[in-house]
Amino acid sequence: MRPLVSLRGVSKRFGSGAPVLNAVDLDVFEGETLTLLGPSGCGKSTALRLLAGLAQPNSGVISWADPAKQRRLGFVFQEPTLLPWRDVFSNVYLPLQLKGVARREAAPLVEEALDLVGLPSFGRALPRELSGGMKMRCAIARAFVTHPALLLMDEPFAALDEVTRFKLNDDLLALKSRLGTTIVFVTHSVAESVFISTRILALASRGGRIVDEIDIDPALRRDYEFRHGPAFSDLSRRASQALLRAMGEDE
Amino acid sequence: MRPLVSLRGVSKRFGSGAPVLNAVDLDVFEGETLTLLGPSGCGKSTALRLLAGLAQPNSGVISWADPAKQRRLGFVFQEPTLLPWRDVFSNVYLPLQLKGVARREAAPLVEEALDLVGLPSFGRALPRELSGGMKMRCAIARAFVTHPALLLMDEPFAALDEVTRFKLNDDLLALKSRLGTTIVFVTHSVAESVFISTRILALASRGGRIVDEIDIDPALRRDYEFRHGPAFSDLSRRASQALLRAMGEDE
Amino acid sequence: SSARALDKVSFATNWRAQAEHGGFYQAIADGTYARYGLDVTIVQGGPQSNARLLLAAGRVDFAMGANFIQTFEVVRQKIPVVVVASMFQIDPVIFMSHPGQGLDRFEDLPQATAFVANDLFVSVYQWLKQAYGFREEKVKPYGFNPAPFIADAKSVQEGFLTSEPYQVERQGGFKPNVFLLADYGYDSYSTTIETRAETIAGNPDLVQRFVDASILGWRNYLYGDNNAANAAIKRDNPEMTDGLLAYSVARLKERGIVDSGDAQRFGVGVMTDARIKSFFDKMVKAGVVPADLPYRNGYTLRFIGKNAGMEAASK
Amino acid sequence: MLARVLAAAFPPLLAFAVVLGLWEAAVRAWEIPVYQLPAPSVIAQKLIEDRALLFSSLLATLSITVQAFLLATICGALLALAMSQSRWLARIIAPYAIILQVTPIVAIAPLLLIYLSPHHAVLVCAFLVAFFPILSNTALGLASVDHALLDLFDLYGASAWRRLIYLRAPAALPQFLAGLRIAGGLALIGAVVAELAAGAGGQGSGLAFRIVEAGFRLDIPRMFAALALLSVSGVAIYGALSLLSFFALRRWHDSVRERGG
Amino acid sequence: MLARVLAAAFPPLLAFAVVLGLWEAAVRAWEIPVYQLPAPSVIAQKLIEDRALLFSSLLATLSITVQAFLLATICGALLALAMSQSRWLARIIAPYAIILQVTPIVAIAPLLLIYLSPHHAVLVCAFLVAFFPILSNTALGLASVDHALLDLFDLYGASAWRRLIYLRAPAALPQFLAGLRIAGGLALIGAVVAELAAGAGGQGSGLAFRIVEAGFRLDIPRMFAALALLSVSGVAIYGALSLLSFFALRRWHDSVRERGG
Ligand SMILES: Nc1ncnc2c1ncn2[C@@H]1O[C@H](COP(=O)(O)OP(=O)(O)OP(=O)(O)O)[C@@H](O)[C@H]1O
Ligand SMILES: Nc1ncnc2c1ncn2[C@@H]1O[C@H](COP(=O)(O)OP(=O)(O)OP(=O)(O)O)[C@@H](O)[C@H]1O
Ligand SMILES: [Mg+2]
Ligand SMILES: [Mg+2]
Repeated sequence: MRPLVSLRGVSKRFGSGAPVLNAVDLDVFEGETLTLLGPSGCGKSTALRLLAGLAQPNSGVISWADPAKQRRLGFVFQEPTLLPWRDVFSNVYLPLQLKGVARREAAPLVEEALDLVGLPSFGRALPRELSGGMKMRCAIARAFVTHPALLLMDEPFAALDEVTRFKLNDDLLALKSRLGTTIVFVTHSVAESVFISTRILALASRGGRIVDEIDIDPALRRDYEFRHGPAFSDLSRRASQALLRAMGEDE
Repeated sequence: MRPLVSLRGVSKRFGSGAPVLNAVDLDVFEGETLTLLGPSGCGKSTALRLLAGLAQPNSGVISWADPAKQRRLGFVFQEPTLLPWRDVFSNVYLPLQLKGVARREAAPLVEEALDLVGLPSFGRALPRELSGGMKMRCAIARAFVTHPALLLMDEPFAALDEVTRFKLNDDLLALKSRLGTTIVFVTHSVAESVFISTRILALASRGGRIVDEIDIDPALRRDYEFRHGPAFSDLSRRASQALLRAMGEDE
Repeated sequence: SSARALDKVSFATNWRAQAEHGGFYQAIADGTYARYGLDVTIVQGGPQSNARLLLAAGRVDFAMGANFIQTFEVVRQKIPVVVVASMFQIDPVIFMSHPGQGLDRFEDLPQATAFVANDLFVSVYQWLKQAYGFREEKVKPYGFNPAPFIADAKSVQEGFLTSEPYQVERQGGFKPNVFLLADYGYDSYSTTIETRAETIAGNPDLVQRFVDASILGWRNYLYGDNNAANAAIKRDNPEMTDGLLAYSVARLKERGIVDSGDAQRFGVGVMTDARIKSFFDKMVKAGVVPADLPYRNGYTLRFIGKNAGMEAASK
Repeated sequence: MLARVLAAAFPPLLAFAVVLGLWEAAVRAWEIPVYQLPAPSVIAQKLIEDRALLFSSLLATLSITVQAFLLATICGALLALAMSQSRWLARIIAPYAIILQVTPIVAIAPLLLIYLSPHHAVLVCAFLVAFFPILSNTALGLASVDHALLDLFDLYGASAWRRLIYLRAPAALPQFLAGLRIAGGLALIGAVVAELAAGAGGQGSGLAFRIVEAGFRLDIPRMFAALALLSVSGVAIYGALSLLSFFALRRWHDSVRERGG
Repeated sequence: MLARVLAAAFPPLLAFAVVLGLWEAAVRAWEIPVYQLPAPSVIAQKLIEDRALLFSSLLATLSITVQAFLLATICGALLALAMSQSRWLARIIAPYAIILQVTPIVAIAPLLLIYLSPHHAVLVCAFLVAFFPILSNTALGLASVDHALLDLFDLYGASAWRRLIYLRAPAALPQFLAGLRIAGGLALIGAVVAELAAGAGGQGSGLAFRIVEAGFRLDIPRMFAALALLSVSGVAIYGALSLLSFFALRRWHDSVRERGG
């Protein structure tokens, strides 16, 4: 695997405060599912924004192996970020519309994405008529609809019940194996991070230093057995400990 | 225990759609920690808003045993709902200010609440300078600061990492035992619901019917042992099954 | 001359159509202009319009001037516009006061609040200050609505002899004292015809025809059948009433506004160097215009004094 | 729907009736002369007497109003769009917009008449009065877009044009409509003032000259009758634009939609 | 800071210089007579020659402007607050605000003069011109509060007053300030128009009188010099109000703050 995009010595500060990210080195490899784990406020969202080019580093370089892929991004923001005047269908259609795809042509893709997140009957609803979790699912559908090469997801399933969440975990993995999508994932659920990713990075609460790295065999089958097996518990414990270490504490 | 507030035959619909809650009966007892569990979009937030008097039922009655307590509410909304022009301190101070408490007098209470949620050094920050989890913690501090008699919490910890989340679970329980607060809690984490509550209700995905009720001995010590003990696993399994049933599925 | 195509000519007045423009409407209505080979269009003025600028810019061929102070200003600004005739021998500008309020003599007026519009304030009023001791601090704005004057018995107001006293009489319920400034030494010509210097140089015949026909129009308006002209005025200005038109015409005749003094000897429209010099000197003394102004550039006497229109006199 | 409109209209109408009643009573009690303040009954009577003249004048004024308003809407919105494209452009354009706003049209009308026909001069003047609020409010609306949504559009590499029509324009709609509500009345008063300033040469057929001439003739009841027509037109324009706002925004904007629950 | 202000001011100034240059060139090339359109150089010369007179007139106009603006701000904001308290009240008040907006001040100025001194009549007229945009925009701002925040205040049983000062007022600040930016120019032009309609001429009179006087004297360069002063004042007022907005909102409002990162 070669890095799709890499951060080298990237620092980011806001205003005159201490840097949120301080000389961070990070590679995202083609086809992997990388989870960023770290305490609240440690800079995970900031890192995703830098990867997406929505924020510029104060120093360091962000380089893409294939600049064409840089244009094929999907991003689920931490907040739903829907256009309040558009209904669910049109919100999901937006990325395709921005690429010039006609509505008629896009409709099957949009329907598919809405099916995936369990909102097939809510196409005509406005964001304000949705529950918190439904808004977030709408945002997820919007990110899926373009079949991105790199999918950045900032706590996408935090507002969802466990059943829906598990289902979406499965759907995400299926999508990934079908399309070869690279995923960078932020989650607060240690279990989710283990279930979904091929690599977990734990970020320190200050400066975004990578405290720990856990590799998980991509060949593992992510299914009910895996979730309830001993390897899963083991990895979960390691990830929990990494998180604790990241917070500057230890059990 | 006597009901602090009870819903009798309460229905709620939006516009001309199917009712979100259909003839729901629900009691909230003094001193309990009641968790509502249910699939995304099943009406949990709506139920909390009805309890808080922020929405009116289309039919049915909501009655309070002691109307004075109706005035002593705290509510953590599903979204942070901060005033964007106020810094963190002033946002947390707001409820006290609305009750006419002077800033000087309120300061220790605000500081205490900020300490509790781990934002002691962010008093001067504006909401837009906070990460998603930090905004939510600010909202939690705001709900705590008035020492409410009934605390309604809508997925308050969903945006937080597990370590912070566990800590806040503990803090919430401590606060509760100190002040005797009654809590109605919405969460998507089955484990959290078991850890924190004395009663769990599972709501059906349509109509808000109560599919299952799980009582948990309030006398249990909610600590590390509990979390890793067999009773916990057992309760968690029951709650998961209730959730599945609520979704109209079964394992 | 009927075989010849008519020359298209436009004439800008300085106000909405009224009896004070009667002669020009008459000349259109009774075919006098046509007989002189002219097809005249009247461009009405309004409170803010500036007929002289339209003339200078070539939008119209002739314009009506209110008084000679403006003519001096034109000279001062070196605008190539020249007065070729003056339809009124007497400027009908007046002051009015409430009777029986100690304001019955002209000398009493300076002590009263004076409702004066801006254009009068910067011209005639400056002379009144110098000649009669009127005071600037007494001035309140006149917005072409006499209500404030009527409401304040201790005030005076400017006006036109042919117009304002009528309104005040009818609406205010009293007959105001009327002081025609011309009776107190204000000897400007009024309702002048002006044109561009280049028109005079290039087409003097056109100018002559317009002047002659307008003079005839005035004659006929005052002493002939003016029904068609009045109808045209009312068409242009729907607010105009028969009562006011009749009143205005009566005042024009009564005071010989058009045809007294020199006009009786040399014809309507006449102007004389002596009278213009007299007026110029007064304005210089009042500080309205500088003494070294080559004011003679502002007018020409070559088109008038030919007794035009006298033959139509039916006094 | 109709019942709701009627219910909404009732209290203001009642209040209005009370105001008229008080006015009538005051004029009678203090015997205020008709040339200072005519009673509503006198005005109403005049309105009926002079209806033909007044309504044809009203139509003339409203025709200018509508033209000026449409022109102002188009130009204001387009200029605001141009200004939203670049901060430099905005800084370069803004001063001229302000200069147009603060130039008294009574002063420039005589000059405009040199180059334009009276009809066009009136239109330009009325337009000048109405357009700034639209420009200014629309510019604010276009600038006030949620940064998170801008990020979203950046992410998908949206072209400037698509960003404008799919994001900035809808987001600016509420303020744009508020600008229209201000400009509606201004277009009307602008049409009146413009007619006074530039309406020479047979163009003075609108309400402005009715008002000025009636004032000059001390026919104050007729002046008030004309003013009443203006007022009613103004309120009607505002009402129509408010309805437009309501229907354009009620699905999503907090300023008009009902509070949930 | 200073450097940034200068950098921001440079492009518009450059553009302005270009405009003036083109204007000068056009006037010279086509030999446009000075009474139709004076060249900038002629205007500048006039500005210098007549500076004493023009500046004292400018001061008089600005004094009215400031008074009218403050009055409009206070009344507009207070009325908007009153209207935000109840939908009924809003419906009852709104028509009168609109009537005041669409009443031509040339019509009512003579009647005002019966009861008021010219100074106060001018002030009232200028006020009438400026106040509606403030009222209208502030009312929109007060109405546009996020419903989630209203819920929060409901929850804590906030009194109407506290809801106003802690929620509606700050939330309305951006639109209120936008209203001020519109009203600033309107107060200036209102002062001019009001002076024309109700002001006494002579010493101590404002720019309006100078403009009319210059028009009467056909001293077009002086008229333009006065207009130039008006324009500069208008731009300065707008600039000052924009700065005020910027400093009041930059910490939190998306319309002025820098985009993150
Ligand atoms: N616009 C901003 N201005 C100032 N500080 C900011 C800004 N955005 C983020 N920060 C700060 O940067 C830090 C990291 O923020 P970030 O949103 O990346 O955290 P996070 O890891 O995503 O946290 P969470 O899990 O709570 O979402 C926080 O301390 C926050 O206060
Ligand atoms: N204002 C509204 N208008 C129309 N429908 C609404 C409105 N608010 C909520 N709903 C509908 O009510 C249902 C329940 O919403 P609610 O927010 O109570 O769900 P929830 O249980 O809190 O879900 P989540 O876990 O996703 O937050 C949803 O189907 C939603 O579409
Ligand atoms: Mg984050
Ligand atoms: Mg919810």
